[in-house]
Amino acid sequence: MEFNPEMLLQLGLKVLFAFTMVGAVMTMAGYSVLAERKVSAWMQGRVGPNRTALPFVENIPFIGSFLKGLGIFQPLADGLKFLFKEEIVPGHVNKVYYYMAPLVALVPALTTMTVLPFGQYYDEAGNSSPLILANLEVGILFIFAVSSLGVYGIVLAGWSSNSKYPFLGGIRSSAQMISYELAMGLSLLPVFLWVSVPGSEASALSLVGIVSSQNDSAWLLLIQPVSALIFLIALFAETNRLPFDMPESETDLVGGFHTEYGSFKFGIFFVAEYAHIVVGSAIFTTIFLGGWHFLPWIADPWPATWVGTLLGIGWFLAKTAFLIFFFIWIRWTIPRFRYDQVMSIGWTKLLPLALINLIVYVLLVTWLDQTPSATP
Amino acid sequence: MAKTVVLERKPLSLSERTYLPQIVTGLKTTFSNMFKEKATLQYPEEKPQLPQNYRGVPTLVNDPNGREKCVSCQLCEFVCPPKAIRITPGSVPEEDEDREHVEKAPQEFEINMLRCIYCGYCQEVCPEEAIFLLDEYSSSGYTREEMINNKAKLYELGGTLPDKHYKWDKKKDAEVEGNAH
Amino acid sequence: MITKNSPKEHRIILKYADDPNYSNRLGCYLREGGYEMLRKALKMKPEEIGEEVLKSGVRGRGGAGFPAGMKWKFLDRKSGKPIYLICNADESEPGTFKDRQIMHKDPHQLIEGMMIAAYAIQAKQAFIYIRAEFFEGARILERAIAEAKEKGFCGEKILGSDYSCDLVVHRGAGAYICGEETGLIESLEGKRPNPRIKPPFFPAVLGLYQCPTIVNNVETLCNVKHVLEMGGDEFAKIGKPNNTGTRIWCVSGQVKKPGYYEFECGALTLGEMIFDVCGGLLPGRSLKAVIPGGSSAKILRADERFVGKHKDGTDFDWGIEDIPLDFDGPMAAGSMSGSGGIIVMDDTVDIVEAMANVNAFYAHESCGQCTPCREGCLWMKKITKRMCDGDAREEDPDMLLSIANQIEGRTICAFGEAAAWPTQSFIAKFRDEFVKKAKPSKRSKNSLQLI
Amino acid sequence: MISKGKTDQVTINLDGNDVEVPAGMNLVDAVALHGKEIPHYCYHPQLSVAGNCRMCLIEMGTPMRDRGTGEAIVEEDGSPKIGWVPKPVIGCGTNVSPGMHVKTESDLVTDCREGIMEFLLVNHPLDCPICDQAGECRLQEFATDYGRGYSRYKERKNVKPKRTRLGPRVTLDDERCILCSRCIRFSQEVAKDDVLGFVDRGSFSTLTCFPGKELANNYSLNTVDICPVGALTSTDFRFKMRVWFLKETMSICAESSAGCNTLVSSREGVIHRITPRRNDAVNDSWMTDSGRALYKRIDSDDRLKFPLVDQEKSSLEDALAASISLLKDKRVGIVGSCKSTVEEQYLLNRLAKETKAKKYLRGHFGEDDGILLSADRTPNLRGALITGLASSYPKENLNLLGQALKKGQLDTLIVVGEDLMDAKVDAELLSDIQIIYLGTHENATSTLAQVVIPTLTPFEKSGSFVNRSFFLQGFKQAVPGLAGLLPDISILVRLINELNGEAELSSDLSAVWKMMARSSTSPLKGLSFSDFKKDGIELDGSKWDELPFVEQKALHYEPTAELTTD
Repeated sequence: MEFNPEMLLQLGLKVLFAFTMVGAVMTMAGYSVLAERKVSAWMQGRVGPNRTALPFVENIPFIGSFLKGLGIFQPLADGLKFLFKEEIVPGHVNKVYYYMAPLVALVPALTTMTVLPFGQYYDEAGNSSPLILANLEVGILFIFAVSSLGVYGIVLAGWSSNSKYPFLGGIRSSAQMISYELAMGLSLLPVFLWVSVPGSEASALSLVGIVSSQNDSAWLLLIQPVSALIFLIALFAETNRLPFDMPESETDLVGGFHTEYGSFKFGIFFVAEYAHIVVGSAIFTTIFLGGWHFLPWIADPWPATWVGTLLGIGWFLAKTAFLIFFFIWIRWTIPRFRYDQVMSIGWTKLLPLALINLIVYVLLVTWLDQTPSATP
Repeated sequence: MAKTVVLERKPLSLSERTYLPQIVTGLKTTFSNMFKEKATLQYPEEKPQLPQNYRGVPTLVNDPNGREKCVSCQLCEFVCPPKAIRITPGSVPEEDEDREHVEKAPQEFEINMLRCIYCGYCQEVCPEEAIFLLDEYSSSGYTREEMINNKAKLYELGGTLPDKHYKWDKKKDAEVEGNAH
Repeated sequence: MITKNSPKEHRIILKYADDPNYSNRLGCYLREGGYEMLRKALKMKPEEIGEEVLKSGVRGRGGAGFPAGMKWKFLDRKSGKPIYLICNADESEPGTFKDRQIMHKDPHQLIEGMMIAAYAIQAKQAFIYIRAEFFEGARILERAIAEAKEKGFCGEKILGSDYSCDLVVHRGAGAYICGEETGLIESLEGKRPNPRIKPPFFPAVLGLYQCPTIVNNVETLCNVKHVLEMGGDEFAKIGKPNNTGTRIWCVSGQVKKPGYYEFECGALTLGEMIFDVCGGLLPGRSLKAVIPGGSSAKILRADERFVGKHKDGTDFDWGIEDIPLDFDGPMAAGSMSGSGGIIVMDDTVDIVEAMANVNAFYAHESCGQCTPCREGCLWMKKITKRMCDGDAREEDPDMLLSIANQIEGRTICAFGEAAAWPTQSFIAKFRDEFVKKAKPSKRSKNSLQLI
Repeated sequence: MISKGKTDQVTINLDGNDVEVPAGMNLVDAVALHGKEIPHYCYHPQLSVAGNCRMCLIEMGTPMRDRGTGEAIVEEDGSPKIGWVPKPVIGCGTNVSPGMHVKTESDLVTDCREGIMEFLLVNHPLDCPICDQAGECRLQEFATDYGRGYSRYKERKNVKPKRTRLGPRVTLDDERCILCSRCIRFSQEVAKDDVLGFVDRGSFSTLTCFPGKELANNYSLNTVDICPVGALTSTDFRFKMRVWFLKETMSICAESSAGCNTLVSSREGVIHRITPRRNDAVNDSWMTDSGRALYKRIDSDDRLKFPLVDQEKSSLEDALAASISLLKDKRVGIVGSCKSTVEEQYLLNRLAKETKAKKYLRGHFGEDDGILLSADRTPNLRGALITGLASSYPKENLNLLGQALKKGQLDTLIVVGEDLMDAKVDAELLSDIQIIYLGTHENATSTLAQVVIPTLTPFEKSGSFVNRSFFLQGFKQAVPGLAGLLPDISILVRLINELNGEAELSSDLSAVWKMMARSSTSPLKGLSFSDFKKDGIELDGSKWDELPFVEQKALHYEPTAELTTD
């Protein structure tokens, strides 16, 4: 390829952008942990982390103690703790895969966000273009492809630990992933059917396209509630969150796949799990909650300047944050399913439901297509 | 014997079978819990109000006259489930006029707080009411040896407790007075 | 109550006791025909004497009232071991003082009776085990024996016959329990007078030094002389069937003339004894209770009725005055004639204090060998003493009764019964007085208690 | 149970069931054969009957007989009419007779026991927390069965002397005494040292020594064992350890050839006391005071704790290697020991064969007390005869060894435990030869030895002894041996295996016994260690009847040959 300074600049920008994204997602993951602890505590009548403080910051009147009470610095302490903990590797593990597993778990979680649009910016002309690392035409397929790699981390951890509980955790995890990915994929087909305009050049599988289709119109959540529900449930299963946390399942499997992990390796698993949640929430926001767009049927009220960009990103983050809260909320509301229940829900409830949903929307879209006035 | 009554279970309605309404109810409950008053005690600043029968660190106590009560019967050592207690028995020297009639006292008395499970069996079994689980609950140390409380430490922790029996004093009185025919 | 013709004393054993011209020297005894019966006995076969004694029906005067002839029959004569005769002169039952009189006033009568008995059972050695406190009696007996020996009435070749039997006075060890047959034997052997367990240590088989031994009371042995003198059948006519001969009754307590009186068995009633013979109660007093046979006998309350059936099937319904004085009379009334020590109590007597006295005696005299008597007697004493000290409690009468019941019948020797019976009967008959003692206000607070 | 020389059996009726018991047996023992217990304090099967505790009161009756004809009176249904004794009788004072009826569980019997229990406790100080008997106290045991649970006794208890010194080894707490008189009867009847008696009377009775005497005989501690309560205590064991912590191991006393059966009580590898174990054929229930003190030798200053080569501390492996080099192709002599176990003596004999060694054996003799301390002060002289280690009766000195040394017939000498100087061997003779010393303690010989291999005391190993009556009795390891040391048989097996180059012997006790039991001429033929580890087996010792055994007539022992007194 010919050397092009423009390309170099683009590349540099992308790298910078990528680091920022990783930083942002990691930070969000860290604060999800804090949120999890805080919300858990509140729901249980407790206070939650309120002890960590940075020197000097702590001494700022009012604000210092407020931040301390919120546990703002807790993720920092947690991360440092993981770093400084003694590195213990049990003697019986398969070392190569044992070390590999946490990385394999983290990388897909971070990779999926490259195709995630999270806002838009306006040029001088006031035209908007989406904020995204890589605006893939097949964004959603990329997400499916990459995020399902995450299970390899868990399976690898379970297998390489050479111990019963992790092994069981790994097995369960892989079975669960396969079971729910099917329903998840099927639940999204009607969405793309709905969005794509027959004969149009714009790819129906582009996430940017999905977001813009919801601008100043109904959110897909309202148009396709069943799809949204199935996707949400499958999302819980995919992220191994309660009530589907089969691989971890501390009541029957001690710690599940990460039983034999400690210190920073465990920390990576931990971050990966929350990164999954963050990314999952972001995807749900993108597809069903109109991304950075304001509210259904209401045009974005913010100006077409950089202020609007920031407000859009903020609005996107707010929706994502609510979903993260929803994840935690569900955790303390619904008890864990039994393993057989998980399987049965996936195969006998969600999959048929998704199929029926698909057929209904295929018929609906076909009918609508034949009626020109009703074209979306 | 109670008679077993089999209750017919009502079949679930469709909405109930999706469980979604129930989940929504549950979500409401958990959400409302977030705004209730918190039960947490901010420990180092706020100390808990200990109940009367609180079982803290086991200690040895003196009688109101400041004399050792333990007679090293070793019942606590025997009953201790984690074998945390170790007593070296000894006798009270006959020169000890105030206590020679008790005859027996521990030479050494050790409670390993790394083993102790605070079950209180030792207090329950003690025939002399010499060992008590008092309200000390935070014991700490830098080495394993520090966590083994010896006799001096145990008496320091226990101090003197009121006692209405004066069992051995009565014996002493009878001995001094004598009551031969 | 003065009855009309009260019966006259019939003195056999104490015939010369109060005769001012009679002394306890041998000469005096020989003057009245002494040692003739011994002479006669030595001409008889030993078994014949035993037969006579059996026929006479003379019962032991020590307290239990067991027929003397029968006792001799149980003697193990086949063992080849030497046979011993012991005279039980350890008279220590409170209220009894008859043997003392015999020994002081007519010692030769006892010696003659003993030698006849010794000959009858073919004893090689005879002992008089005399109570330690009777030092005067012991001195008199020793002198009498020396006199008798000199004349050949005892010792080697008695009265020229082939029969030899030495007689020795043994001073007791100063304990009531030494009067118990086997305790006496132990004491005689030089040990603590701990009564032996029966079986196997029946004295007639395994007595002194593990040899066959007969132990008889002073009065019983004296009677042997008179049985021989009268002949068994003739002797049996004195008194009543099964209650033959005379008995010496020792009356003490609040009567005008306490003392010893010898009557034929059944010749008079308790009432006649108290009100006629002894001159009645002190002026202005009324009868409260009587213990008819020494302190270990059960007490009889003055106002109770004794109803029951005799052995021959006839009914009786007695007041306390109507109880005939023989072996069976007091027995029928629920007590016993024991050693014949009648203790009379009038209305000035505090029953609880009397009880405390009795208990103190038994607590002091218990030998301490077996558990129930050792611990029970002292416990009862402590309770009654406390009651008298003004610290009585409501539960005390039941407690005393329960302790006594735990002693009775469970001890090695009869001391257990002797200690339990008074308590049992005192509480059964005077429970009201024991209950009355329990006044909560009187209890002193400074009593020290051990756990 | 197989009828082993059993006497006539009679049938008695025990609580409504007809049971067979040996004729004339004491009722307490007879009832125990049928799983029932008559509680008792003063009764002891090996002492005379005193009948003073009254705890064993039971109801008893015998078939009635017509006084005139002597015929049995029968009830209407044809069963014999039972004449019940109106009062309860003491079980210990009653011997069984045919047709006797006994009630051990009736209301009256229970009432009696409860009454006696209460009486026993009224003046008892109830100082179980400081009483050494607690845990093995009959008073505690029966108080749980028949005690009231609270006291009705509100009066003041009697005060009696505590801590009375009865003798050098026995301390008396008079308040706890229940006056059962077992100790008095033991002193009179078994120890034949009548020094104990009661003074005072009633509840104030007090056990004491006769004026100017003390309980100092060599059997005084047996009174502590038979004391059913904590009145008599061992001065040595007093306040040292509660009995419920003690692990009891069956052992045999190694003091003399009497071979008393013992129980070694230890806690966590430390021996606290030794008590006799009942064996009616050997030691009844007794043992000597001196035998009880033997365990103190385990920790004595002169104990050999590590192997020495040329008097330098070394490892066991080096010491064994040094021994082998001293034994290989040398003229060897072996001085065996009558204190070794049968197994060790057998292996030593094997070693002697392997090295073609000359064998010497030394006896240890003292005064015979006619009870349980025999003149032969070694536990296993007869074992040496049986295993072939000795062919003649050993003497106190080793003159034959001295002669052999004088003639220069020996290069190397293996000495097991003995002190050659003490056995009248001239020390100068020993300077020319190499000595391998196997023993538990230091002595003059061990200080001369080129190789010293420490061995274990009988408390630290298992094995067997043959006592004066040819009873083969096994004992078990009571406490672990010193760290780094091996049992004697392992050392001997190692030496034998190294010398013949084949690892044919195993140091396992049962394997050694398999080998010993193979010989058809030995009295040990066909035996295994498990056959006699509980009760001893009497071996046929008639082969050695003519030997001049030094033991005199004693408890359960009759000398076989008349001894010439000189």
